[in-house]
Parts: sequence; structure tokens; C-alpha cells
Amino acid sequence: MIVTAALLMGVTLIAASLLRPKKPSKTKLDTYECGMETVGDTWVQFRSQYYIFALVFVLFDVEAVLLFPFAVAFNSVPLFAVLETAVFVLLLLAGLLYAWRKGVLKWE
Amino acid sequence: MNFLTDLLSLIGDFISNIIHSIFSFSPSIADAIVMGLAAIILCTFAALSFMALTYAERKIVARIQDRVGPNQAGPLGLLQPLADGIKMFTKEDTTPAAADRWVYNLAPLIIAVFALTTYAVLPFAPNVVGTNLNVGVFYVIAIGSGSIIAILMAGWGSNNKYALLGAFRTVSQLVGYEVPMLLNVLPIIMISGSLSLIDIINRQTLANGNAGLPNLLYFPLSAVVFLISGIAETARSPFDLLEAESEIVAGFHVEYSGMKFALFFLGEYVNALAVAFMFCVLFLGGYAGPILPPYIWLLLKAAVVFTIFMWLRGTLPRIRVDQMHDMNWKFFVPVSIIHLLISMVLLKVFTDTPSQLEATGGILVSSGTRMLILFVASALTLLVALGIAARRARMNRLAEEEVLAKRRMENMAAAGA
Amino acid sequence: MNLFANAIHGIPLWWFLVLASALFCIGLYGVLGRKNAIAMLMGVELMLNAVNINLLAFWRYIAPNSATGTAFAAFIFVIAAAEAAVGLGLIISVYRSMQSIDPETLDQLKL
Amino acid sequence: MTLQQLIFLGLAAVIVLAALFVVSTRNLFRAALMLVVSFFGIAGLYVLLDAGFFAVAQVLVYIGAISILIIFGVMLTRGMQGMEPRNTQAVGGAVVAAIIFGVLVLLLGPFHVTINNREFGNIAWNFAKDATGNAPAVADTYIASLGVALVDVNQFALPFELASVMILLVMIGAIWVARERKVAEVQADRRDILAEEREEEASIEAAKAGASSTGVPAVPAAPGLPETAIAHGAGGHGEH
Repeated sequence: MIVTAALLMGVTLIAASLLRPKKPSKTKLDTYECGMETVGDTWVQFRSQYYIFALVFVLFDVEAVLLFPFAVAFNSVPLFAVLETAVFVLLLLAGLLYAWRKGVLKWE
Repeated sequence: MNFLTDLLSLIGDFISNIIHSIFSFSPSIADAIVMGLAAIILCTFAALSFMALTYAERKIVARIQDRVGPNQAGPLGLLQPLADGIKMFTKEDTTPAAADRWVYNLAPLIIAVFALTTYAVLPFAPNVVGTNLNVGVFYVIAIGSGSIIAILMAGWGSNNKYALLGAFRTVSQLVGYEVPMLLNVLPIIMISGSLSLIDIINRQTLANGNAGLPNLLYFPLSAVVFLISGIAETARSPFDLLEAESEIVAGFHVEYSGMKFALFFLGEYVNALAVAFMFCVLFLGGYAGPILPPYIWLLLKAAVVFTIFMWLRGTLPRIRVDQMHDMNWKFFVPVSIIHLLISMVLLKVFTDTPSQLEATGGILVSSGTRMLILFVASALTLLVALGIAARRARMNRLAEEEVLAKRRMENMAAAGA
Repeated sequence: MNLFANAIHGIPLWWFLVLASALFCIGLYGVLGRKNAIAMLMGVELMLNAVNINLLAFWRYIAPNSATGTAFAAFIFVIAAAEAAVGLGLIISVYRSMQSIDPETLDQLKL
Repeated sequence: MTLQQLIFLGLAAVIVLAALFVVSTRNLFRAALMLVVSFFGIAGLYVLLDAGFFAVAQVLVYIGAISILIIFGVMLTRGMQGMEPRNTQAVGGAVVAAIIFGVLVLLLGPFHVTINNREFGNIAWNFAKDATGNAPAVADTYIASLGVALVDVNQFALPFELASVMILLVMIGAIWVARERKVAEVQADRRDILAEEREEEASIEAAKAGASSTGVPAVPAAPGLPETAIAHGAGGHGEH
């Protein structure tokens, strides 16, 4: 089934490693910061805003695992089930609106 | 005529028969070899289309900007991609001394591999598909999200704070735009009742008593949102604000050079083409079309969609980072959810097959009427949402201008005093 | 193309169960033996995956025509995501106010 | 040995080795990457189990979402890299895990263990006599039947709705916890905690000093007891 996919990967892996040229590299391996000397560690304190975006994304992502089977079965479920799913989706929307209200979706 | 239509699958059968007759002692080995060959052909196709696309894009964007574009290498600059390739091959490949070597070297590889694996499920003609997974759409979206890891690897492996910051920002863009993609694929799955790309295409043809109406006519809102989030998902202009080569050094791939950089580039283009193909399959009926053979139809449609990408790239200015996030979380996602709700209920209430009516009830209408109802609902949602968004944007701008005017007055007063 | 017509051909059920229990125990060691909250969270993820392997293996071998196994597996996905989201949120919050993510230094009831 | 068995063994080796790397390395970012490798192997197992939908869901949710969350967490708390203290529980944890693994293998593996005439093990066989790799084929419609079951009132409709309620609560809770608070607010909180701790330490010190200056030796029967008792009596930090 997904053997083809695996093979594709293998082929690309081999091809790409064959393609790579092996040139000797000089001592220009410094970190590139527009030609400036690197100041300080790579240690930068990141803001948790990134985390919150990822968090909202994860929760919308897992909802897909439940909604996709429902969508496949859509033709054989009664109207009531559709309303159930509507409630499901509305709760998600409520979560999004909460995040919006809290102002965490605002990029500063 | 029939020969032309099935040309690809005939060639495939021919090759597969030859291999089977050579390895007649073991059918499974022959199968494996055939699959390997198919994989190699798909990879080659993707790589060749990458070369062709870079040339086409440079030419077309040049025309839009009133330039000539590549014209030195070969006639009309046709050999330009080849020259670029040779340049990339012979460029020195540096690895920063402080880099996390394994992570750094694996990242471009993984991006390219993930981009190429998408092609395994794309149907080029009725019988020409790498593998007809029964979870095709889901597979394509999941593979797309898998490459995000590679971006984080590149950012971390470079051991460069700008690369890491760039990776963080790129990832927060990519994950964001995946949500509207998921939400807008759902109505199409509902109407097709399957995740397989072949079934989704069949739903849009005249096969099995279907109406032959492309999904674009059912869900125009989904089509628009899917297309735009697809562009954002592949980080193409106008969404390339995180690797804007004319403004900042680059995003997560500052430290990469030579062939590794080329692999990132390849991943980007191959992904963009995959989005174009997916748009064709989901909304434009894939390979379906009269007279011309199916694969020609698919390529034509994909070319049209990709031209739209290039057009947008040549026309629109880059958007700001806060606009990019607002557009996704405060416009696309809520609008897609509301659209999903509306189309879910309408699809259930109005059915166009008698058996469906018996099974789950509803109102029986003709396929055309059903399409019209859904089209009107979807388009209305789009228009209303656009109206509200435009109103809000205007209010915000007015408020901003007021603040600016007030500040200007104060400044003048201060200067006068 | 029928290489995978019956993909589990020749694999006994207990192979899956033993693999899942190995994964579960590795995850358990990750939870018990580490002093870093994120590493512990990774251990929990491994354990949840082990559970999912078990659910799907039993579904495949014993009741492939019922949806119970798959439904449970789907819910496990949701739960794993929720757990990771809340857990990491807490860890980040704790780190921000305590500058440490060693669970044993957290002896205050308030951050 | 069939091809499927070989694939299974290969995947199992990848999964277990990657998982061992995850729990043993001190470089958290690499641990997260190996976690991804492990997840990928598990996706392969799902393909082997004819559950393609879950293989893809594994890639989408675990690799595409949860690992990204974990990597973000690793990077946001990067001050902790390599500063993990040695855990005294590590050996104990390993022993506990090994014992549990042994018991599970005895119970689930193909062994006949009889204790007091009661047969243990072979659960796999007791559940399904023919669970040796020739199970009936999975219907192509398993995704659709999962979808029907999820919204069927008699099956999983309630958990389905509860899942969405849980997602909503998680979103609210996690945003509340992880949101960026104003600097002043955080500092005030931290000052409170520090002050409390200092007070506590001071009271303990005072109690110790008091105990040693009066020259009364600690009660030999319970060496740890007096200090804490005095601290509690003198410190007056009862309100926590």
C-alpha cells in the first residue's frame, strides 16, 4: 500500500546523497549574522505567543481525526447526527472566540 | 482516440508485463520492481516539473514586471534551469562549525522527501495513480504537515539565532494555515463520501449517475480559502514574508548553501505544484474533461492554477506578519467553520438521490437545484464575511488615522509654542 | 500490487502486544526516571502510543468489523493532544515563574 | 519468515531503539526528534494493521502537531538544557519498568505459566483462538463505519460530544495558563514566593540557632523531629 511511498523516500534519499558534491570547506564556517561576529549564545528567550498559536492549531488538528470519519459517513447518517456535529463544531468555534477575546491571537 | 486516452496506463501495463515476464518466477518481486519504477518515474516527473516551473515562473513574473527574464542560456533562456542546476551542484557546501551536524544535514533531505511523497497518491488518469489510498486527501494534508518538523530541524541545526527565530515564525505560519485547509476539505469529503482522490474525482464526473458538476460550483468559499491557504502553506509570495530575500537575509535556511539549499527550493516548488494539483482534484474535477485525454486535462488545469500563483506573486505586495495571522485566525478559520456548518445542514436537508431520501430523509431536489442552493449559500457566506471584514478594517483604519491626526495636531501645537 | 492484501499475514497477535508493552515500559521508565518535566511528558506520549497499538491490534485481530477499537483509538488521539497541550502549557508557565522545570522544585501551591 | 514479519521486526526495532534513545538522552531536542522517529514507526505498524486512516492520523496529529508542540516547549524552556540533575529514582524506575515488562510478557506472550493450578498467559489466545495472523480482512468501509459509530446515539455520540467539550476546556485552560502575563504581575507573584521562602528559612535558622545556643542536645530518639517541630512553632507561616 504505502510501499510506494516508502520506496519514493528511499530513492530520493539515495539520489540526494549521490548528488551532493564533496568540496573541501575552508574556515568560513562561522555562524552567518550579516558578517558580524556572533554576539552571545544562540540562547534567546522565545515568547510563549508561538506556543499559543501552536496550541490552538493542535486542538483544531485533532478535531479533524473525529470529523473526517464523520464526513466520510455523512451520506448515511441522519439529520440528528449532523446537528450533533454542528454542536461539536460550534464548541470549537467558541474556543476560538475565547482565544480571540483573550487577545492571544493578536501578533505584536 | 481510445489509445490516446489510455496512453499512460497502456505504457504502464506494457512495462509491467515485460517485467513480469522477466521475473516470472516470483510475481511479488516483479510487483516490487514495478512499484519502484513507478516511484522513480514520479520523482523524475516532480524534479523535471520543478525545473520547468522555475523557468516558467521567472519568465512570467518578468513579463508582469516588464522585464525579459532569463534569455542568455540557450534559445529564449530555455537552458536556464540546467545552468542553475550546474551552479548549485558545483557550489561549495558549507556547514557552520557550531551546527548540530546530523540535524542540519538531514533537514533539507526530509523536506524534499516529504514534498515528493505527496505525488504518490495524485491521480493523473483513471488508471494512472501511484497508489490509490482510501485516505488520499488526509494523506496529502498529513504529509504537508510532516515537513514542518524538518523546518524546525533546519532552524535548530544551524545553531544560528536568526535561523531559529525564522523557523519559529515560519512554523507558526504553516501550522496556522493548515487549519482552514482541513476545514475546507471537509465539505468536499461530505459530498463525495470518501477520502480517496479517485472517488472525489468520480463524484465530479458523469460516472455512476453523478451530475458532472465540479465542486467549485458547490463550495466557492472553500475553493477561495483553500487556494489562498495553499499559497500560504507553501510560503510563496505574497506570504513569503519570513524569507523575503529583498528585505531580510532569509528565514530558517540562512546557513544553507549549494545543493542543500536547492533541496529546500525544490521542496517549495514541488509543494506548490502539489497544492495546484490538489486544487484541481478537489475543486476542478481533476483529470475529468471532454475530448482531450485525461492527463492533458489535469496538466492544463494545474498549469492554469499555477499561473494564478505566479500572477499573485507578480502583482501583490508582501503582507505584514500581523495581517498574515489576523487573516488566518480572525477571518479564514471562523468563516470556514460557519461555512462548514451551513453546508453540512444544507447538504443533509436537500438530497438529490432517491435512495438517500429513503435512508435519511430530507427534501428531494434535482442535482442542479442542489448545486444552486449550495452555491448561493456558500457565495453569500463569502460575501457577508468579506463585507464584515472590510467594515472592520475600515473602522480600524479610521481610528488609526484619527490617532495620527491628533498626534500631528499636538506636535504642531508644541512646535508653535 | 497485492503485496499487502492481508498485511498482517504471518504475524501473531502477541508480537504486537509484546511490542506495545515494551513501548509502555520504556515510557514508564521515562516518566519515573527523568527529572525534567518535558522528558516525562515524552514518556507519557510513548505510553499513550503503546495503548493505541494495543487497541488497534485487538481491533484488527478480533473485531475488524466493529468500530469500537477504532473509535477508542480516535479518542486516544484527542486525549493525547489535550494532555500535551495542557501539560506543556503548565510547564512553560512554571518555567517562566520559577526558571526550573524539575518537578521536585515545585513545592509551592501557587506560581 | 514472511515479508510482513520482516517488516514488523524492522519497524519494532526502529520504534524500540528510538524510544530508548528518547528516555536516555539528555539533549531534549534530539529526544523530541527520536520521538518523531518512533511515532513514524508506529504509523508504519498501523499500515501493517490495515488501519491506514490511523497511520495518516498518526502523522497528522503526533508528528505534525504534538511533536511540534513538544519542540516548542523544549525551545521555550531552553535554559534547562543539560542542567537536569541526576535522578535518584532512575535505577528504581528502570527496575519497576523492567518488572512490569516481564510480567506483561509472561501474560501476553506465548508462554504457559501455571501458578497454583491457575493458568496465566496466553491472553492473546484466550481472546481469539485464531489470532495468529490470519484474521479476517478489514472491510474497506471501516472509516465510514467509524464515522457512523461516532455520531450514533447508541454508541459513541456522548464521548464524541464530550471530546469537543474537552477540546474547548483545554483551549481555555491552556491559554489561561500559558498566556503572557504582565511583567509586574509576575514579579509581584515571585516576590511573594521569595519573601515567603526567606521567611521560612529565617525561621528555621532562628529555631536552629535558638536550639544550639541554649545548649540542649537534640532528642536522641527522634533526630529529625525537633527542628521541624520548633520551626513550625516559631515560624508562624501557617498561611500558605
